[in-house]
Amino acid sequence: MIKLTINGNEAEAAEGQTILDVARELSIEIPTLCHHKAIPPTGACRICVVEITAGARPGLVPACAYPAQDGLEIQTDSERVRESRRMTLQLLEARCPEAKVIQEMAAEYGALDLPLERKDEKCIMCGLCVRVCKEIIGPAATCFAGRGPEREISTPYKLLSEVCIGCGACAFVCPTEAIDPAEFCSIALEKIPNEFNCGLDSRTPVYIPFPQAVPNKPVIDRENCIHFRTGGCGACKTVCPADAIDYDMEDKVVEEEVGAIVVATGYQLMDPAVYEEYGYGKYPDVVTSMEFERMVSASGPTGGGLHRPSNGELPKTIVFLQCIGSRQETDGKPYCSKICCMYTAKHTILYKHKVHDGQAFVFYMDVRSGGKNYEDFVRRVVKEKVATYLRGRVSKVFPRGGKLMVRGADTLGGGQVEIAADMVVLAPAVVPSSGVQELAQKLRIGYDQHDFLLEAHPKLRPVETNTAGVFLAGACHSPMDIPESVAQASAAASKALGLVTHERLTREPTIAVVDELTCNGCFECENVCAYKAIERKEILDKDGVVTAVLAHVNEGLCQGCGACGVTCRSKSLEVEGFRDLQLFSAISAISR
Amino acid sequence: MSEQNLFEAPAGWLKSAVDALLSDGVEVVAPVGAEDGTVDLAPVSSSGAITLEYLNVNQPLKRLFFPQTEVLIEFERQDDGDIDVKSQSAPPEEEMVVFGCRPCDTAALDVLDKVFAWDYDDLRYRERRERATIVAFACTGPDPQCFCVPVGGSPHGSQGSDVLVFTRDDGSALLEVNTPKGEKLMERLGAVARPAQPDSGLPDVPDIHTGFDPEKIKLWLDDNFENEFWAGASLMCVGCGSCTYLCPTCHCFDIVDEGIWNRGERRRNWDSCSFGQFTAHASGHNPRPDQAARYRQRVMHKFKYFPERFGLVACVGCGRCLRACGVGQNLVSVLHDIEKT
Amino acid sequence: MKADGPATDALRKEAADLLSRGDVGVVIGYGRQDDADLAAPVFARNAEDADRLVFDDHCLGNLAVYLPRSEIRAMGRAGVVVKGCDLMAVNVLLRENVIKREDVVLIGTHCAGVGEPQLEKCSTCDVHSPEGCDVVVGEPVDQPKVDEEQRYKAAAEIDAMSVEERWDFWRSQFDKCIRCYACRQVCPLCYCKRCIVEKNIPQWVATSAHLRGSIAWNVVRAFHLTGRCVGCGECERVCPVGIPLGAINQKMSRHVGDSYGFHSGLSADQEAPFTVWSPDDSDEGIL
Amino acid sequence: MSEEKPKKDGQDKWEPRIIAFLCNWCSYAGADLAGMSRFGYPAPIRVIKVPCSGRVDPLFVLRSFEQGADMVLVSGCHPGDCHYTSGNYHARRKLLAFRELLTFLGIDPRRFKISWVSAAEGGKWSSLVAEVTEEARALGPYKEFPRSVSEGVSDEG
Amino acid sequence: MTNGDSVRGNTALTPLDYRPAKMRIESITDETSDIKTFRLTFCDQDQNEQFEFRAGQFGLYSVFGSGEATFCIASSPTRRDYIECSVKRVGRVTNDLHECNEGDIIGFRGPYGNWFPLDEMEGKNLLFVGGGIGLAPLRSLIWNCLDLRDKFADILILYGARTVADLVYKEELKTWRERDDVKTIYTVDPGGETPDWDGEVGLVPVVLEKENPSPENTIVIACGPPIMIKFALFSMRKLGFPFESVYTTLENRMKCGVGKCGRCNVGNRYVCKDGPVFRYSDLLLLPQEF
Ligand SMILES: Cc1cc2nc3c(=O)[nH]c(=O)nc-3n(C[C@H](O)[C@H](O)[C@H](O)COP(=O)(O)OP(=O)(O)OC[C@H]3O[C@@H](n4cnc5c(N)ncnc54)[C@H](O)[C@@H]3O)c2cc1C
Ligand SMILES: Cc1cc2nc3c(=O)[nH]c(=O)nc-3n(C[C@H](O)[C@H](O)[C@H](O)COP(=O)(O)OP(=O)(O)OC[C@H]3O[C@@H](n4cnc5c(N)ncnc54)[C@H](O)[C@@H]3O)c2cc1C
Ligand code: SF4
Ligand code: SF4
Ligand code: SF4
Ligand code: SF4
Ligand code: SF4
Ligand code: SF4
Repeated sequence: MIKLTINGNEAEAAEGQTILDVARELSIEIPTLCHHKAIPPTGACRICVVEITAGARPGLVPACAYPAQDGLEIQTDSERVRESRRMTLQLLEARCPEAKVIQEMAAEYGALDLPLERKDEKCIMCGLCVRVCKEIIGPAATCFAGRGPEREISTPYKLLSEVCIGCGACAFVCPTEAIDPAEFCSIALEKIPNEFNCGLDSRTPVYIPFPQAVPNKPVIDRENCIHFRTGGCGACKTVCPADAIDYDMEDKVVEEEVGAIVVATGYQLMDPAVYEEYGYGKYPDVVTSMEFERMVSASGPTGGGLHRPSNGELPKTIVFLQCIGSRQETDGKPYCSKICCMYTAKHTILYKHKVHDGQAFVFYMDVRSGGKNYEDFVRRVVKEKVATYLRGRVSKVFPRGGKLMVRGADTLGGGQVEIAADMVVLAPAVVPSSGVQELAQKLRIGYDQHDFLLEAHPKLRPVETNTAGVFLAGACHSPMDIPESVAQASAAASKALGLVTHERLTREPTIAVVDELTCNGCFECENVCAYKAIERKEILDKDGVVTAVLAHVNEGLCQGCGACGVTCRSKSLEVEGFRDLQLFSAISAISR
Repeated sequence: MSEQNLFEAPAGWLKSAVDALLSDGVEVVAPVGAEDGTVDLAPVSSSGAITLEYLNVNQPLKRLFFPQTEVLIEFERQDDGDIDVKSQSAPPEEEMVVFGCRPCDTAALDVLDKVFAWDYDDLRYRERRERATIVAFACTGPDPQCFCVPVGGSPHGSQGSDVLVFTRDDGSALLEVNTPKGEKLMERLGAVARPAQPDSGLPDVPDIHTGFDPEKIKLWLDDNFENEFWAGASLMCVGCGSCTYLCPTCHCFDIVDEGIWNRGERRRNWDSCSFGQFTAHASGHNPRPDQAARYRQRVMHKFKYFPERFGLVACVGCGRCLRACGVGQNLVSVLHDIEKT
Repeated sequence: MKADGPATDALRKEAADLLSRGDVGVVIGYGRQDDADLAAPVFARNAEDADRLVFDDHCLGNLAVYLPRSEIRAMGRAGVVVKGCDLMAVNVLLRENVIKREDVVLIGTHCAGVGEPQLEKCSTCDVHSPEGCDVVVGEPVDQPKVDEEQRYKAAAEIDAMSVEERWDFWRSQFDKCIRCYACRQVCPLCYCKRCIVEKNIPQWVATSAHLRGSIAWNVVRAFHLTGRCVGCGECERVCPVGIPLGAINQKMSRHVGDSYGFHSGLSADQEAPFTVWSPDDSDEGIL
Repeated sequence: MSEEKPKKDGQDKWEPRIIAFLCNWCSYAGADLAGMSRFGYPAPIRVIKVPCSGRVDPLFVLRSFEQGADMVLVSGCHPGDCHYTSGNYHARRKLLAFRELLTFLGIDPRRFKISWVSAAEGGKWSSLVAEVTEEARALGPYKEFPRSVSEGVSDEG
Repeated sequence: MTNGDSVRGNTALTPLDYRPAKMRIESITDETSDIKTFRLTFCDQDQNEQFEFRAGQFGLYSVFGSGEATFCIASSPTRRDYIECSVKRVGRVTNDLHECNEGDIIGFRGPYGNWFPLDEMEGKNLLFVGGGIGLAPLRSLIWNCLDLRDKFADILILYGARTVADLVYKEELKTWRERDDVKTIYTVDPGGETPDWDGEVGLVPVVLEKENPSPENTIVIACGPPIMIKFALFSMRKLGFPFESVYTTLENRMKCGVGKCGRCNVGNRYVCKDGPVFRYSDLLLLPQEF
């Protein structure tokens, strides 16, 4: 076992570990640029230098390449070390003023603003990209080209590379974001839009879906993954220290027997491009509320920076348009999307946080702010002049002189208004998640004409469905905000628990029963039952031999609709309470 | 009965007879042809509807006296909870004359008479029988399915008929009177037929080619209630009621109530020992659980039980069951098989 | 004695093989009975019995009717001689779980049509050669093109009448019905352990052979076979009073064909039209 | 025929018997609404509540005629609205096929109505009932159909 | 064959038009969850006075609109002011009968069939073996014999049911037990007993063998479910009872009750006319179709 000291801390190292490895284990920060854990170190950039004070020949050595040795004493942040790094950074900064990491490091080491001639580059010539391509990925699509100051990273003969598989490993390892394989790869490489950020930025094929994902682990998007597309690459596997990547894993259909199902498939926003007058999809500065939400989010694509998508400038004037598609009988959704008024009020506040001197306008039809403290919130926005609320509809959004002209009616103020805006934010109608119809059909639950899922009873059984054991929570039921979704989810959860924690189920008595003496076992009833309540029951003789397979009604699932009994030709199925005899008697009595 | 029992009638006698009876207000039932070529006995309102082109009428004679469905009683619930119960109304007073049935069918009436008068005299059956005079037509051309002779009948059998008619090729006929009822009818028809010379010979009896010995068969049946034979012999039988419903001697029936909320009627309907539910109990137990047992019952009843009980075979050899069976079950082949074993 | 059909020898051989190998416990086929026009069923239990089998144009019956019978099941695996049309009934029995494919051996016969004169259904038959059988015997038969209209001719003739005329027509027909249930018993698809007419709580169908009862019975029978009837024509053939039941079946077959594109019996895994639905089904005639 | 006898309550006008099978969730509620909203609808309609139009066995229609109905109406939720998701789709197939069959047999199809009435359509219900009642009156008693019990004499087959 | 041949039934009802007499339900007793006993009187007072029957005979009872069903007359011929029947709910008519209330009017045709050979039983020991609702026909005879008690020697009643709840005529069982001129053994199938059950536990044939009654000068009358009867007869053979002195009843389905409808026959015997009471030795000669 190797024993050494770093910054006075005693440490143990295994054979083959570098000083960098040991320091990182001790959580001692050593900056690196040309180092990548997947690639054997070269110590080329010399940012990682540390000082050996004892145990070997004293002096500066690159931590990434220098092996840990017994008795070494090391300082990682001595004056000598800092000096060395400063000098390195000064040169790098001059060469690569564009590289953000260099800028930041240089700032830290006071290596900025030196009177050096600046080049306009990002590349620090560490060669990581070349090596990763050759040593790890294999194709060796990139190489150093030219000499001296002309030296650069390129492809052989500076041609579009036929061998580049577009894996992006080079870009991935590049410390300064200096390389973009799209520039030299003969395969057309498309950015993968980051769904979570409404496509406002892009992501890699292996990625963590969104910041709060559960579990918070990366997934591979097979459609875009180079390995799955070409069989090559494998970069992620090589670099994963936990060796967690297994390309042979298959999607699995997991079957679970459950006693209850809660449907919480939520909502999505309707595509506002269908309303041409607002110019969504045509003018980049017209965005949806969801896109806006991501833009102002600190974890969002812009890191919370609000810029006009068209030119990156701060939007000084912003217009929020409400009810895009909502409450529109003719060409939209007749219902109120319920959440837009409140989130727009929130958005105006967020906007004001980002652009203190900005001006926000809200075109609305009615402000619907029912809910605890909601009205106060909106009042505040209006009173404190966070935004100017204009009651009326916008008839047209069109560009003029770099601005977006928003023309609308102010029905309270009277007359036409026209606002020259930098950005327009649309609040599209809330609609159920796509595919919900299929799901509903699978679960045999109802949905309304807008595909929102149907509760069993609007007042008495609001989170239950007509299929026993299936419950609803959240915006899949109707547009609703988070508190309401949570309330419903809690209700659904307790209903579900109520169901699965009891030994016995209570149910309506009006369910179907099978006459086993006459059932033919044709299972025509099984097909018609919307609730999958008909099961196949094996009838055994006393020796345990199956003598017949007959219909059996799962009492927990049957809803008593009676469709099965009508289908059953031999009349072996009847719904209690609506037995054939009862209906015959009714017919007879009523015919007098 | 008087001496004179043979009458001579010229061609066209049937028309005159029917017209005369109709004008007297007598109900006349005679063979009528249907579009599909079948001939059945039906009330006629003129002699024109009658056909003479048939081997035998499709449906058996029994249904005139034992209809396939008939009301036994009618009932009506009164407002005070009492129930008014009425017997079935008696058949019409007027007489009925039936023309055209064959000797096998009339012979079958003997079987029915026995059953319906046994101990308890079935009132409605008796009334219907009493008002009817039966003028049977002797068989001229029995087909290969006919087998009246082995079961004690004959194409010229007079059993059960009041008058038996032998039609000659020229349309004229010899009428043989067998009962006082027949005599009365002849009196009534006075002009239509004249007494015939005792020596005006009857036509020859046509041949029946099928033969077996019911005695022999009964002997076998006596010992073979339990026998593999039945399972094999009944395999093709699908258990419908065709053979029994068309059989002139089969007489099983069911009694059911039908009605609306406060009124209804109790009906007697034909039933058949071929049906699976015929003897089934509420518990699911069925004394005749399979078609073998049911087919056995049919044969046993006709050739063993009935003769034991009433002294005659309950089959008259009309051959209807052979013709009607949709799957080709053939009573005669079965009897031959029995005879052979 | 009529000459044996050309398929007879092959049939006997196949049946004898199956029986002697013990592959089946019984072969249900046709046999000849004296001079009868109808070849009656034969249940061959051993290789010698197989010599009683024939196949010729007297083989009218649909032997699939015997497959659900407990007596037959008790004999073990059953070989059954099927014409193309009979096979369709087997398909429905398979679909409805009445029989299992592994419990039957289907001995198909190429069939140019049966009956003297030829049955109406044979003139519009499009399955002269059965498909999907375990064995097929006989000489393949040319499959003439079938005129769809011709297939529904009997129904079309009645359809052409006015409602009143139809009522008169059917009333006179149903008046004849003696409720012998031969139509049901001979139907391979009327295999119910207890037919609805035998259910008396409530009494769905009056058992009396009066017009009301017979209308109810014939309506029920036709409706229970809607979407299932394969048009083998057995019910009409055996009806002892000659009610044209086939026309009703045709009418309903045409209805499910035209409305839902469904033709019964084509395979064992079709879904019966009354057990499925489509939102696009016609709303015509609904207020 | 009993139908033509004057009614007990002194009205001497013949009124048709219309038996209506209404699904609990839509049409019955719609009829209820019609009642509550005082839309009012003609009296001859006699309602039987069933869970779902899919519960209406086509044979109930026949039964109703046998028991004396002059017209039968089956009403359920509009397609897509079924409380049990698909009962009305099943009903649609079966009932329309059944009507096809009745029509073919000469049983007057005008005497068998099918409708979709939602819980909200009180107005539709009352106008529909008015309409079919008018039609039933115009058609007159359904004498042709053999009833379970006819006055006095029984119909023998 | 049986005594029924020598003494014809009450044929007062010939000629026959199937019209039932009206009877009023005087009272209804719940025997078990699915068996009720109905006490009936004729609506027509004359009929009440004229009506006669013998133990073992049956009638066709009808609920108008629902149909007719066959039940034995469960009351004794010695009680002349009413008749009783006990009905198990199994089908259409029995269901509807169970729905009837006191005061309702039902129909009755009968009495039909033969009866137990009372003359032959005089001076003999009587062994009644009953199971379940099979006690109904026996009850008629038991009361008949008890009302004429001196005519018979020892009387032993062995009655069993599946469970205590399935025992019928619970009050009468008590009455019989309390009498000192009858011996009673009541039993329920193993598992069918309740904590306070003070009778036997065991199947009827088993209890019978344990009791070991003497066949000497004894006539056995056994009624019950076919399976019980079958094993009881085995036991009887073991105990040495000659089949000539064992009587039982058959319940083949019937519609007319008068030998016409053709479904109750066992061989050439009609249960409705030659039965329902059969001497066991005679039954053995018939095809086993019941
Ligand atoms: C711009 C904007 C701002 C908002 N701001 C606020 C706010 O500040 N406060 C507030 O209270 N509310 C706000 N809301 C409303 C809030 O987003 C919703 O109330 C909430 O998301 C509803 O939650 P949910 O769980 O029902 O649905 P969702 O959040 O939509 O979740 C549904 C989940 O189900 C998944 N899913 C869908 N279909 C399937 C399927 N077939 N199988 C498996 N999974 C599926 C989806 O991928 C999703 O993860 C805002 C809404 C918008 C549009
Ligand atoms: C001589 C005799 C005495 C009887 N005594 C009694 C008695 O004291 N108490 C009692 O509860 N029952 C008795 N039974 C049985 C009783 O007749 C039947 O349970 C009754 O007829 C059923 O009528 P249902 O209309 O309720 O049944 P249905 O609805 O007609 O039939 C229901 C089921 O019962 C079967 N069934 C119909 N009739 C009979 C029948 N006669 N016997 C057996 N099964 C039948 C049917 O096949 C069907 O499966 C007796 C039967 C006979 C023949
Ligand atoms: S439809 Fe009827 S017969 Fe068929 S499996 Fe279902 S209950 Fe049984
Ligand atoms: S009644 Fe029948 S079809 Fe309806 S839910 Fe119950 S089992 Fe399913
Ligand atoms: S023998 Fe023929 S007609 Fe008679 S029941 Fe059997 S199949 Fe039907
Ligand atoms: S058994 Fe057949 S042949 Fe004999 S009488 Fe009856 S139908 Fe005719
Ligand atoms: S076969 Fe003919 S007569 Fe017999 S029940 Fe069927 S339709 Fe009626
Ligand atoms: S008619 Fe209907 S109930 Fe009767 S056997 Fe045929 S399918 Fe079954």
